[in-house]
Amino acid sequence: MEMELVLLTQQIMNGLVNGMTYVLIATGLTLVFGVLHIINFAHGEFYMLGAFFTFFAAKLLGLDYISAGIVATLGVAVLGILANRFFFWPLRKEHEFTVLLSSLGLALLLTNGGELIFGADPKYVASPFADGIVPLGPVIVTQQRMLIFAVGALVLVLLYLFIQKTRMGKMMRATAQNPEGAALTGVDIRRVYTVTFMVACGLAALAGALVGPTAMIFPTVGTWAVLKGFIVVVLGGLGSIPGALIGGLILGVVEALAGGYISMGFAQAIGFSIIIVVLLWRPNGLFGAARRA
Amino acid sequence: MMARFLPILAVAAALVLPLATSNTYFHHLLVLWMLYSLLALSLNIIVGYIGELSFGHAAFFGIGAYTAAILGMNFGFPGFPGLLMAGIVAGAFGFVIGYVALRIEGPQFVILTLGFGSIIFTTTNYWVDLTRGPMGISNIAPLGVGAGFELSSALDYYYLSLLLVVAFAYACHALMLSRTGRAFIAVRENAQLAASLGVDVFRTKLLAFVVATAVAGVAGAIFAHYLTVITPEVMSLNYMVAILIMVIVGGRGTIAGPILGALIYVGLLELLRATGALRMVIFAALLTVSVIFLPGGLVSLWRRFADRSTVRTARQAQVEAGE
Amino acid sequence: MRLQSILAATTAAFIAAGTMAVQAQEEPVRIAAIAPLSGPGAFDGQLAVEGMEAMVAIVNENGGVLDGRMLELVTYDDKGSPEEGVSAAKRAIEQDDVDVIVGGWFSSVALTMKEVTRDRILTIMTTSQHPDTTREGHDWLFRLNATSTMMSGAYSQFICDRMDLESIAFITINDDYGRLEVENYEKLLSECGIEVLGNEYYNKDDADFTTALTKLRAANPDAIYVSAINTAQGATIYRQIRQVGYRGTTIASAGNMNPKLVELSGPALEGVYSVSLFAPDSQDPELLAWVAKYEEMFDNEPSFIGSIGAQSIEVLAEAIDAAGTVRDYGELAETIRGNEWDTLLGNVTFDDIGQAEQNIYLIQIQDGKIASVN
Amino acid sequence: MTILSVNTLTKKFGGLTAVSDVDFEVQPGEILGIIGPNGAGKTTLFNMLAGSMQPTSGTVHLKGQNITGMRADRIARLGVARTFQITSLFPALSAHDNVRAATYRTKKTGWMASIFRTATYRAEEADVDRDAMAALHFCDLAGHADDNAESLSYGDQRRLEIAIALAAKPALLLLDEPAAGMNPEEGQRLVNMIRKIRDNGTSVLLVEHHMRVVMGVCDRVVVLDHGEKIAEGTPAAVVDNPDVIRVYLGREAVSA
Repeated sequence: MEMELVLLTQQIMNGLVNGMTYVLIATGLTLVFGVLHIINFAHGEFYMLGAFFTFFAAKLLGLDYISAGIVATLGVAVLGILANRFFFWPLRKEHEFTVLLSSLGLALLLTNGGELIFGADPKYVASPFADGIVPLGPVIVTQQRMLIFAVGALVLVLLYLFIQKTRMGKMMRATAQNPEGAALTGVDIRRVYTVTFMVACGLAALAGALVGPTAMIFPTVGTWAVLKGFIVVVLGGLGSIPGALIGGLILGVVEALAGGYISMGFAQAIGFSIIIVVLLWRPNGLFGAARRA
Repeated sequence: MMARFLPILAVAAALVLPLATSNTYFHHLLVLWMLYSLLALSLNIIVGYIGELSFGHAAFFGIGAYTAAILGMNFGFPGFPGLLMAGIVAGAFGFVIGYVALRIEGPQFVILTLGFGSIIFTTTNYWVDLTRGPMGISNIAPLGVGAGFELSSALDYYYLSLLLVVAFAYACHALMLSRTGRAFIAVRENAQLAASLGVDVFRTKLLAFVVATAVAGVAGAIFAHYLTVITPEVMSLNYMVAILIMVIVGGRGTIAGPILGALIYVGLLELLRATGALRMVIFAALLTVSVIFLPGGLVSLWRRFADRSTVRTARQAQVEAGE
Repeated sequence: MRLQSILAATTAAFIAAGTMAVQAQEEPVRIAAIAPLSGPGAFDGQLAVEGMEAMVAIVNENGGVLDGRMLELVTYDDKGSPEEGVSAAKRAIEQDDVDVIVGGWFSSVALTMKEVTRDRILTIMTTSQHPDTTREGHDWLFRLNATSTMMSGAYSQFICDRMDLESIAFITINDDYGRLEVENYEKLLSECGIEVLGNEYYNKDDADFTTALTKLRAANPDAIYVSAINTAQGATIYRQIRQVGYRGTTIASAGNMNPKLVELSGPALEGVYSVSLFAPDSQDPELLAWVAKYEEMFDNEPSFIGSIGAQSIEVLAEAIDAAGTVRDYGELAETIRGNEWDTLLGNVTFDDIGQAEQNIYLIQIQDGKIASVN
Repeated sequence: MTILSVNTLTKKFGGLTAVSDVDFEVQPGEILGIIGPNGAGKTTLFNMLAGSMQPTSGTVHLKGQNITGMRADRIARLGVARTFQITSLFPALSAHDNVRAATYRTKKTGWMASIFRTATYRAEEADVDRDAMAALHFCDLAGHADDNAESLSYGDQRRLEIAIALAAKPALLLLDEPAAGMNPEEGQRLVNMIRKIRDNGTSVLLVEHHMRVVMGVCDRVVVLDHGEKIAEGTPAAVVDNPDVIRVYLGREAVSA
């Protein structure tokens, strides 16, 4: 009985930590959707780039893990600006399917370009925290996963303050509610686009830098990331940052329990079943507002 | 005037096209083109006509393929009734999934269909007793036509799938000229207004979804008989994305668009084989460029051209009238 | 502007491809290499093709085959998918008219591809371990790797005799190969008194295994057997086994050890056993020559999968010379079956259904290197 | 026979009562106006009649048939057409196609008939074109038949909405603030049009706070305030009602 309880706690812990990974990936995705109403299928590729940039910053520049992660995050944030300039800003008046396909094209381009440039061989982002184990009573977690959890929580707080307190944050909120109206009241929509993509891509890269050391990285890893991200975003409610937090943690725990008590092979399908049930109950997700007409 | 004869010309060209060469690999590509055309045309009903984005369409293609394969292998079900059953089973799944998912729209609908697709994919992967799991079903018999005659060459499959593409394209054309089709478009353009005119929005969407999934099932069944192998891979995200690319790059909401999109998909990837490692990079670049510069799809090029010529004739008519 | 530059690049690529074709040697023997070159299996496919390239270079430097015909590798991407494998084989045969095919790195691809190539072209399957890859009725089909039944027979013998285990659990890829492995080992290991405490299947796109490993750890087996073909997933599993706090023995599945895996897994693989056809510390002169060539041409380290690719080329080249023909597949197949071939992995013979019989080595990771054990 | 009869219709949102025990009737060939200040419950009432909102209690009968709480499309199929407060069209379609889509209710043939080009299908399609052109003519939009709806001027768009509703050949037409955003000249044009619609045999119910339009065109008026009916009668009678004057005092000159 005691043993069972420890196992349950351990699986819930695993789920929460994995869930925080999902939260980090989903936050940028939900931001881009919430502010700009864009479904960005290339979001996972920025996650992939974050992991690879960390790897190369450590290898080529000789940086330690933390500095490499920071350099990668900033580097990918700049790429986010470019991606917006060439792939999203020009299509701002087009149908949502067109924008979605453009982002799919960008995703394919980055995955296959990544395979060409980085090589197809899997890589490992070395982190001093990767294998260190923190015992929390009978339950154990690696230092790296604790780091993911802590940074994830910090980032969410900072992002919340940024959106609520800064001038740019206010402009983003105004754009989210009504882009035409915001433009009329003097919001520089172009800057909102730029900053939103910069922040979102930076967040994806940060996730890549943090999650990188828990598994191997390869150029197609972004597909996994964007799928998880989407599930979380829809579960929590499109555009809602608290939704991404709760949605990510729920998905993590559900998958962990499904994997721990049913079968890991079904974890993803069970995750999807949860989404279906939630969406049928609340079509706009747990924290979602009604869809703008 | 031209537009009237164009489809007939296109069909005539498609009929003689394989005779240009005896290269069976070319024939193989033609079969893939036609099967993908059928699949893309069916997805177009959902994406182009009722305006929802389904990411689960490949799953119905897979359901059709597995139905035909399993009926053929386990129950000795003959070919053509098997195709019909594949359509019915895929359509039935479409009905159930559509019945649940079509209550929701927009990005949430995308994720719901993605979710259903993923569940079907996982089930296929793990229900080894029925589907043989990840190794798939191989040695599927070629499509029998009865009386011991069966479709054996790529050419046979090309003409069969061409027939279906032409029939379905015509059905789509007729749809757009019918009261039902006007209801589809009304739902896409403004569901609330459509309802106020007496259109049952949910039932209309469901009808579209069931037709689309049933046709995808038939395409899958032919695919299984033709390749003689089917694995859960055809339900993966790669195939979902591929079909979507065909529809949108070709031109959603049109009939020529998805067929053209399938041609581009099959043809371009084949041509790009020469570029080796750059193949997928160039493909992705061309895809993105085409989306950015031709948001309406490739058929919008034709429309641009056609519009210009209409304007010219109108002006000529004016001039003539003036004289 | 952007459109123009992309068009220019495409045109350039086409021209380059055209020129290469013109410059090619007169009537080379063209070997189709059908391998996963994109998607999750891309790295393994790359290692395979590199191994073949290195051996092709060696053969060509020694004057090629049949009095001066060079070998030429034509690569096709099967994306690790059976459907794509069928398309690639069709293209190789019908469009490009290649002389022989080397493929079948994954069992699912091998099992479907062999129906397309049957009675049309001589085909060598490589790393696929599924027993059904070689079956009666395919006269021109050969497979180099040991079947998983052969592998597990040898491996379980060792596990039973030399590793002091009372219980074991499995983490297994959910595909034909993985399912067969579990089936074999559950039977073989139970027979020698090792209790099987559990098995967890994972999917080929999974990236985190902590929940499954936590579950296995809780069952507290003496050893965990990891069945993983894909290098990235393998390395992740080995690391995560340690990260969930499991301190028992790790056993690596047969035939899936490569230097990259060792490098990526770090300390987690130290002391871990596996079995392989490839003993990297072998002093076979042909192996040394190939390793030297490989290291000269490529950045990766020579691997088992590469060596099997090389072996396919070696057997083909020697058999073509011995038979005096490429296109008379009946004759060539007879020759391959009727002789013993001295290759970089040692001597190999083929039985009636084309299954290779060759040495299986027990290997262990020692100080971050793959070493053979006696 | 009474076209529409509304009995003790009530809508509550939580503790708030938006519409409370409202009764009225619409007779054949009548134009009924529903007026009231902002927040009087006009829109809620309208939405309950059109089927886009469920009443809390009370009933609505259309030509004797109970349609209380029925879905919008079913009410529409029984012969009720409506317009929307915020312009609602099929923006990417031509004006002609907008109106053609609206003939849905009165036609029968479907996809199968069009695949086989049956005689019924051909006859009906000819009807569709004729009905659509007639509706466009009626609303002075024949010249814009091939223009995209989104490219029309605001006034043309509002009239296209009415054309769409008319093409459905309704027995009862519900107009939700049809004069919103119109200048006096356009308003007058609208008044004339509504009269013509009534003269062609369609009953009209309109919700409006433009007094000029209401007074100019309505046969009878129902006045709402805080969800309750405070007056009912001819425009002239209602204007003199002291309750109505009190409600409107200081907001808008009733006779303006």
